[in-house]
Amino acid sequence: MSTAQNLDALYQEIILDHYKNPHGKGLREPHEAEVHHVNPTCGDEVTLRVHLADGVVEDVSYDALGCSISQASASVLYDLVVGKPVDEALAIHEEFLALMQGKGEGEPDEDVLEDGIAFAGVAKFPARVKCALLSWMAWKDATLQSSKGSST
Amino acid sequence: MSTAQNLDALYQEIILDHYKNPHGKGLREPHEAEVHHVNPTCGDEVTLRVHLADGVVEDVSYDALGCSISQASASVLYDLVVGKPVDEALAIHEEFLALMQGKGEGEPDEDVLEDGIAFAGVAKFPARVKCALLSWMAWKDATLQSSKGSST
Amino acid sequence: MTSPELPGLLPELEVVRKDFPILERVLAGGVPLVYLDSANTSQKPQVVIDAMVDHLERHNANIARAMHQLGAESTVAFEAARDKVAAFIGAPERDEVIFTKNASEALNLAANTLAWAGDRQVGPGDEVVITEMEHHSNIVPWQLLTQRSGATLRWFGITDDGHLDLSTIDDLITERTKVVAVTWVSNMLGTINPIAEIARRAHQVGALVVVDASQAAPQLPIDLAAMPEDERPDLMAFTGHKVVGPTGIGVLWGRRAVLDQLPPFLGGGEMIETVRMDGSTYAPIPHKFEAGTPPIVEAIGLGAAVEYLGHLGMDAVHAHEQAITAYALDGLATVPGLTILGPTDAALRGGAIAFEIDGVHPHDIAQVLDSRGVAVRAGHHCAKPAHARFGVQSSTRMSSYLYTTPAEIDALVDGLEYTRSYFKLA
Amino acid sequence: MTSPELPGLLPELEVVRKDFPILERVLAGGVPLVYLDSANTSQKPQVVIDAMVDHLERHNANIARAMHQLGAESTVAFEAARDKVAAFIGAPERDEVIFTKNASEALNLAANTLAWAGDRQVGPGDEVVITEMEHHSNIVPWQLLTQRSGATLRWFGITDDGHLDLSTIDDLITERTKVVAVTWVSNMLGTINPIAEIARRAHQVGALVVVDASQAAPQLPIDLAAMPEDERPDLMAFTGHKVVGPTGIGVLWGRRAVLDQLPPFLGGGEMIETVRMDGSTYAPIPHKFEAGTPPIVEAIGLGAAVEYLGHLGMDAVHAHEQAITAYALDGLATVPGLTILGPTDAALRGGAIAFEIDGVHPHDIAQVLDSRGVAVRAGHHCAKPAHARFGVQSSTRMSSYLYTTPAEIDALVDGLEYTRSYFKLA
Ligand SMILES: Cc1ncc(COP(=O)(O)O)c(C=O)c1O
Ligand SMILES: Cc1ncc(COP(=O)(O)O)c(C=O)c1O
Repeated sequence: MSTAQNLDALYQEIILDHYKNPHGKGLREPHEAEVHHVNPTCGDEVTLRVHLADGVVEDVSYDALGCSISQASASVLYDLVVGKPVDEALAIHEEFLALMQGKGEGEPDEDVLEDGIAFAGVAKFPARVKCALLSWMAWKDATLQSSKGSST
Repeated sequence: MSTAQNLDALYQEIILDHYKNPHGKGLREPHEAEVHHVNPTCGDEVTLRVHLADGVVEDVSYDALGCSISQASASVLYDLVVGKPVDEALAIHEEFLALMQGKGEGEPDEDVLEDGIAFAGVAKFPARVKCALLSWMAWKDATLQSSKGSST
Repeated sequence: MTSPELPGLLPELEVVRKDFPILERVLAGGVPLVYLDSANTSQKPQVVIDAMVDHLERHNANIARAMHQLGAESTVAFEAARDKVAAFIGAPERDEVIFTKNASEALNLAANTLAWAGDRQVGPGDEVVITEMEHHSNIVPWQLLTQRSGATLRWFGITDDGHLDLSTIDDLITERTKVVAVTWVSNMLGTINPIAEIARRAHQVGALVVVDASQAAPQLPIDLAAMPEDERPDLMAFTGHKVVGPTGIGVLWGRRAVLDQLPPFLGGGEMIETVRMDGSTYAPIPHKFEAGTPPIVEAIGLGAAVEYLGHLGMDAVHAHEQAITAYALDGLATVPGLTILGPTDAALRGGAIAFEIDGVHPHDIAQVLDSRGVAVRAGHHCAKPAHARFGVQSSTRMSSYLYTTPAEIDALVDGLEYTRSYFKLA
Repeated sequence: MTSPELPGLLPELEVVRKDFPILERVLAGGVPLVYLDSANTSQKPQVVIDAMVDHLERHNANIARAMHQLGAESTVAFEAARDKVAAFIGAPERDEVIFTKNASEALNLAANTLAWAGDRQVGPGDEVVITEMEHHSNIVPWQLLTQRSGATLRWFGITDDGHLDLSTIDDLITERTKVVAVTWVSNMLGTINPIAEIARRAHQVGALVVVDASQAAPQLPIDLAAMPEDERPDLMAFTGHKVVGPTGIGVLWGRRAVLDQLPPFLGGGEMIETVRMDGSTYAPIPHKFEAGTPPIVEAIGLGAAVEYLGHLGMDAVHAHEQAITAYALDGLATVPGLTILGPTDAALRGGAIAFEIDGVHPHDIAQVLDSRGVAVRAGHHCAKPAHARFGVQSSTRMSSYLYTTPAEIDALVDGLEYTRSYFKLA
């Protein structure tokens, strides 16, 4: 349900800030895996690369076309996972996923999700959950691909 | 609409008599054309032959599987067209068709249709009109085929 | 109508009947409706009609694509219907439920996609096995597939007492067999087929098992997830209008792995991932097979329908059907000159009972019954080969459902007596 | 809402609006619904809903096959719906009207049957011509056909101002062309295409002309019989839910001679003449292409829908659409940073208007509008190639219909101003 109040819950300042000034945007070398994900409903797209080294997420670089929610979420993803051990990053991913799928009932843990807690309002808009998850799904896909790549 | 009264209008004695004792039934030689028609809804079938000579319907012979209406109508067809000039027989066909498609409003001409007027009640039962017309349509088809055949 | 006390009848049958507005219908000449044509299409409870009306009057919007409130409501209702259908058949995964327009489209979807390049493509030398007791909708698609692909069509015959002749199974199902398509319950003979046994054999040779559940879904509790995997169909079809739902909606359930292997059927709308002029990629199931705007209000109606059946309990519905069928078989046995086509043990059959009466054509029987308000079907019931097997062209068929009372069966039997006297049979 | 006096508006617009129950809907936060997503799906007048309810509550039965009173009533109602649809499009023959489940199925029916043996079969060396502004439902079927048959797919491009680029027509439509498939009105750009001119050229080379009338049928008066034969499409598709009818029903109209040449599409049910295990023969049109139980209650709803449009008069509906569209184009032009994709002359276009606003993504625009009750569509509207042509991935689209008021357009324009300020655009 979309009213003026929860419009503000959706478009929190933090989200709009990330949207205007996305962190980590652009495609960079080196990378072990690159994926391209699409939201078939609206056409939003992300191309995303990961660079892992010694079990740590060294870099996540991306080029994204999409709405404020999907752009801001890629920026927050970058902040949250770069520099973290892969295991820890995957745990953050789980936490973010749970928040998004909680229909707005979830209690986000600010220590884990930092700016990501601003997305709590998005969970109340089923049509927008996919926007918030686009880059996160791409990141997980790329991470699994590159972990597989490195273990062979 | 089917009530006890118009059930009797449908199943007139004449129709039931023709049904029990069909005239002209069986496939005979000679014939110039043979056709096979099916009512796809119920599966009723007729195989029908015509023998024309000098522009006259010399014989109509048939083998039919079907309900009382379709059987009786083949029998009445036999009575009405055999021995008649083809043109006249086709005119009778027109008259019968008009009666059947008149939704029960038509005024049948007994001089032309003889026992065929008993089918006036059938026209009130849209689902049964096809039954009454099965052999008549087959006859017209066969007659046109054999006229074509003879003119070449 | 007062009903004799039969064990197995639905509790509070008269209350259940009140759910179905059409059962109050009075026909020409003031006679009440006795609807015994439910295998053809079932009647609809008020709750199904109301769910559709509420959607059309308050929530109507296109789905998936629309982001506004009506669009969100419509999408949620449509996908909730998928969940309800998945629960109704015990689908292992809800995304394995594909909405089609009817059972026929579901079966054609299977047969049509098997013709095109893909892991399961059927070609020359391959064989497709069906049975002589199928509905045309489970015959013609396979004829088209085999004719068009150069494969061979083979089939199980029927025994004199109306069962599948399984004596030929090892001859019919071989390593050449790519597909075995069989009806769970026959719409003409009423026979319940041993689909578990057939599926086991078919799976041994790696064949795809397609089950037509059009007559099974209305009557039998179905729990796909609970079936042993080798006995579970790979694809299963049924139709909305026979399970107290609306027309315009059917279901193809398929094992994910199989659906993933099949190429797309119809193209367009939301079945895509991306479209460029020089080529497209496709969405995952279920959307891959749902081209264009789906039957939205129909899916919502079907959801309400299977929920309604769930509240009654499919075990209770099945017990009711069996009680009525046994009562009907007994009643019909009292009519002189009447022969039943198909099994005569109610425990082994569904609720469709086709019969002949010596000396009266099925059309004429149906017509006389109709003048007394009794609605049955006369003809080949879209099962010409099964009729041909018994040397008949057509038959009369009565078919009951959860709202049928023993008194309605009495009305049928009385009507048949009357028919005999009307046509002056000794 | 009080409406400015615009010439061309439907007389008694407020009374007409009362026919549509959903227009009374109040959304979250107590805001009234402003429905501007009619190109996606139209809303339904009470008379359509009532026709469906009356059928389900009083006349429901399967058609054709059932000989009892309900069956006869249902069959008459279904076939009367075909007559009404035939009258709506001026079909030369009522039997040329085929009921499908939506426009997508109708277009796929055409593309799919052209793949199989028959007088019109498409094969290697043959060419199929479409356009860059098609809906996915008129692209993907032809991609599948050409990929599967070894034929070549070619297409018209789009000019900068949103028209078809016909300068390449003689290069595109040649003696190799077997099919030309084109939309009458674009669902994204709004463009009305010169289908008469394209049909003339296509017919000169003997190609089949397929017209997607999904957006034309709701808005333009169509009289097929009145068209010169060389300008008349051979096949034409549209969809029920966009002409104030229900979902689950679409229409393929086809010239009898062409439909007779096409092999069957889906098999089963009443599309047969006779079925034997070793082969079947098929019924004449329309039944040949209507496998299985058709969408009966949906056809009846569609019949009521086109009758409703007929009572309003399609000329009046078209004039209303043009008046509203012109008013909307003017209003949108006042919004800073707003660019319209497609023609900007209301006389040359349909009522769907796609646009961009510099600095705000279409999703975000639609979201803010939704919070004010204004329902528009954001995304690619199933026309990715047309978006790609203009270098965008998605757009916002408003689309009006016969019940749209100028005040609703004002609400949209106000909402867009608010959106700009919400996202702090200068
Ligand atoms: C131009 C056009 N063609 C085809 C379609 C497909 O219609 P449907 O989704 O009802 O099959 C649509 C609407 O979605 C359309 O706008
Ligand atoms: C056994 C069986 N299969 C398939 C069908 C086809 O169902 P529909 O006509 O809804 O496609 C029917 C009913 O007509 C049936 O009884």
